[in-house]
Amino acid sequence: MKKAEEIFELIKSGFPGVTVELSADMPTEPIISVDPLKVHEICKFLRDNEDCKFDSLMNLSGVDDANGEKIKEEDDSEIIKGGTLSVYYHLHSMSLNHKITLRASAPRENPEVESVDNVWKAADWHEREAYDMCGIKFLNHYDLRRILMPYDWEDGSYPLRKDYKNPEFYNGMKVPY
Amino acid sequence: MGLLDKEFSDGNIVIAKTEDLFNWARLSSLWQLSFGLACCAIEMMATSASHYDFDRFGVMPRPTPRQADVIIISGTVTLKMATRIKRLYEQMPDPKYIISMGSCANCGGPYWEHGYHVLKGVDRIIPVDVYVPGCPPRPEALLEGLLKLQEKIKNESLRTKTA
Amino acid sequence: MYNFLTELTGNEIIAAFISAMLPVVFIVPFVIFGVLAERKVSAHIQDRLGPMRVGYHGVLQTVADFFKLIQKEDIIAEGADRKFFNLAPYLVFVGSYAVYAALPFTSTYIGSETDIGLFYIIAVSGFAVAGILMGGWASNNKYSLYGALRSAAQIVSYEIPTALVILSMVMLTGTLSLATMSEMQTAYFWNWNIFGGAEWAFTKLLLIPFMFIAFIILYISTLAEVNRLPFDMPEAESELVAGYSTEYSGMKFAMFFLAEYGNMFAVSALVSVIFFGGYQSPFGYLGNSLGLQWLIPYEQLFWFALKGILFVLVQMWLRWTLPRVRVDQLMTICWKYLIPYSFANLIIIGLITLL
Amino acid sequence: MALRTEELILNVGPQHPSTHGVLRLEVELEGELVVKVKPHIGYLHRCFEKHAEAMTYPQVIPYTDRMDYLASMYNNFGYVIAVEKLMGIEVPERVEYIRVIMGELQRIASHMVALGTYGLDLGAFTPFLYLFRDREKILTMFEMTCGARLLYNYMWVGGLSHDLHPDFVRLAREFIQYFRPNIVELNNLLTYNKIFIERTAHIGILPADTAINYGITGPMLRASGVNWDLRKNDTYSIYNRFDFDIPVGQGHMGTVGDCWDRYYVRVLEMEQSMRILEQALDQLPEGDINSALPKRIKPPVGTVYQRVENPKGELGYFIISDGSLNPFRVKVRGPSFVNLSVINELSRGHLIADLIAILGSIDIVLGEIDR
Repeated sequence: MKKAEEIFELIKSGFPGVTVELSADMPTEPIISVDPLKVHEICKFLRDNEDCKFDSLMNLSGVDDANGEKIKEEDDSEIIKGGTLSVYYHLHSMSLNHKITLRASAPRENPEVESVDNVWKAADWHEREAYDMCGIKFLNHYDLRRILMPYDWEDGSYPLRKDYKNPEFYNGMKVPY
Repeated sequence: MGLLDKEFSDGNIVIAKTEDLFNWARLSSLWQLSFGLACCAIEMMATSASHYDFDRFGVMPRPTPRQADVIIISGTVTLKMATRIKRLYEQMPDPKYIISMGSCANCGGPYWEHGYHVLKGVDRIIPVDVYVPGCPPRPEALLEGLLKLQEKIKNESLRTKTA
Repeated sequence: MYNFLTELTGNEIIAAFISAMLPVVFIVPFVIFGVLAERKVSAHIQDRLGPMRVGYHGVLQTVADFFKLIQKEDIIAEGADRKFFNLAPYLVFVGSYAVYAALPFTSTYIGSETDIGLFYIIAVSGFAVAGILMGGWASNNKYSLYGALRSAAQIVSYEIPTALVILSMVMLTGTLSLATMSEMQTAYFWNWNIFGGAEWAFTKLLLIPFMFIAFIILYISTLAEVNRLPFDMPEAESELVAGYSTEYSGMKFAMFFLAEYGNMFAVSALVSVIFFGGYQSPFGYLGNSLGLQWLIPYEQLFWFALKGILFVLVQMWLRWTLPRVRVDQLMTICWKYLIPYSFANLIIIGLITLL
Repeated sequence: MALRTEELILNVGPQHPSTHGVLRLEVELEGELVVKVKPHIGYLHRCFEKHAEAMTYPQVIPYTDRMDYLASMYNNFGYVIAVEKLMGIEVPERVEYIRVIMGELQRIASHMVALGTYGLDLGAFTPFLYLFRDREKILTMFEMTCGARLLYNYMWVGGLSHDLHPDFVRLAREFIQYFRPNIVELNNLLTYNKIFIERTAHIGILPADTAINYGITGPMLRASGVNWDLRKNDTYSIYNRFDFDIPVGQGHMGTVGDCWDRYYVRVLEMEQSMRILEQALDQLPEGDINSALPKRIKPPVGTVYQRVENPKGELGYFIISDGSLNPFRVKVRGPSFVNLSVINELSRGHLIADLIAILGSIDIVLGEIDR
């Protein structure tokens, strides 16, 4: 059983030169921010380290932070430029019974995050979902396809982005009510 | 759909009686396609189960569309599924009927506004005979829908085209 | 029957035609009853009522089903092989219908008084396999193909224990004719083959246990031959949608249905003829005691139908109680258990009859 | 031309009698042997997460119902305690007890459907109808309490929509009395049936380490021999007050972690749920259920990940709040979604009939896989 602060120290000492941050001011759970291109290494370390033993990935969520510049379009809709997309990892150790939340934020224009699906198999479908919904590209994922939306859904159209615009028609079927 | 290509201009007693027999046969033996989509499918299963017993009305589940007479669209039709439902409908032999069960199949239900992947009503792709409202409809409501469908079939005629 | 009709009409063709059509008079009402019974039996097993709205307690349900099925559009998929696709249901039906030619319904009515009735039945029931295989292949549907192949493997395998059991019974009775076999088990139920046959000797007591084994083997293998659960591999609903009949609609599907129920009765009747005296009454005839000779054939028909239907009901009971076996387990049951046991049984019965 | 062989590709679903909804499996077959299974999901993707962003916190609750529609109560449960945790609300004792009662009844109802349809997948039709008959009794109790049979919208943030019906406690006790012998009947009819055992034992064995790596939870993980139940190991609500056991797979009929174990764990769990129910009914305090209902639900900025033991496994809600009336992001970790991802691993090398048995033993609900 380790606290988030201790795990944070472990990561910091294990990966010198990699940006990691701890935001402990959250009301319910502290979050460790990590570099999106070092996620794989850090996760592997967290899984294999004797003091951490994070053997299961509870959840992996893609989030549109919507912290960029909001630009009004002519038809009164908004698009967002800049800012970040984030991936949240909720890890849990069954043997030591402790939890930790990681966050990897990547720039919105080129959201690339390392895949962790060979650390935890559970990440496979979650990552595909994050790709499908938010358009986050997971590097080294063996099979990064859409999972929930149809395979022929419009490229670059990710429903859970905050500036998502619904298409008028799909395959000849009217989409809006 | 008219059952024959040519209309009978004046109905005589033979046609009327044959018609009654055939309508009776169709309405008493509606085999449903055993096909569930979402929450309503559970209520559909409950309707087929012992307590409500669809079999009383001669409704028997058939797994293949080739042998089914009625397809109950029980749940939300998504865009990904819509083409498949259309295909299933086309695979069924005439005469065939459709019961749209639940708000989602009727009009998109609770997903009408933000459902970017939900078809707002199955009648956008296939013709519906009976709409059963509810989210989900109680089994009694589905039975009522079936009775309404039987009523509709009873009034079908060889003499005039109905659709 | 055929000879009688030839004398009556003086024309062989008419006589053949009439005697060929007679089983229809039995099969169609039986199927109508059988399908309804299946639904009613299943319903009451499952704590519900079954068809209730069509006629009194749903008695007209199957009639309605039939009239509906003849109205249905006849779909032949574009990729299907039309000739074979159309032929298959009829072939399957012929397979089950032809069996009725050799079944002795009463002592006076038998379609064809052939001496090799048992042999004929085993041979002719193979028709159904050809039909199912043809239908499955011609449908050009993967599920149908799987169903058809499973069915072929299953029916061909289970013919062997059936044949072995029948062989041992032939050794015991010394006849291949079903009519003679029924005739030998006359008078009272202790003369039935299941109780060691009509001959009063100490061998009768020895035979009884082996007769029961033979009966169970025969019943299981006939169950598999007519594709009933727990051996309904070819149409296994949860795996293969509807198996070989997946692509069939309307009347052609009804033919499969008719064949299935026709077959159910045929094999039940076969079991009852071989082991349970066929048309023989278990305790003497009313016609004999009342001195009304004309009554006896009707009584015999009653007993024949009753025994057949009883076994059909057991088939239904099993169907709604048991889960389905897997296809390799099906083969295991046949090749590793039924066939060795029936061989051993054959030898033992042979030895006992020698005594 | 030389003869050659190739794998046959069979499409199972989206309309197939035993895919439990609209799942599509692309199965590569070599004869009847399964070489590879490729699941395609999303045929019931109803955009839950988009709706959650557009709705206020209480408005999201009805949408959670519609995810795992066999365990709606439990979906409500997870969501409301996540929001309560974010806002720091303490709910009254009576509310906690009622939530547990409803949750456990829902667990029994959900397992009934799981076991019944599993029998159906293996060709046994009758147990399915028996279990549905008994399930009606639970639905009647739910209906008495909140007016709905399937989708309840019963648990609210800080309270409940209605108090219990005066007859509820009596009916619940009667149900336990009634249902206990029916489990024995089910066992005799299906569980210990020789054919059923032959079909399920040694089939689809899931080793514990694979299960953990895949994130498998719930009865499936327990069947693999891992003693893990969030009600005990990461306790929430008032589950720590009750005395109950966690059934784990022991390989009675075959190997630990096979289909039979997965099935049997669910049978045993129904019994444990009834034990919890009995205790909760005995201890049920009086009180006002609405005393903690907040006037306005506007949680502070922050994130919360709350997980509960849904009948199918770990149901997690990850909520990001930006301090407004609507959630900024709600991500649901559905147990069936994760559990299904292991199907290729489980069914490789088995027969196609086993694939159906394995799929049934996972107990999926498409509403929650696709959301």
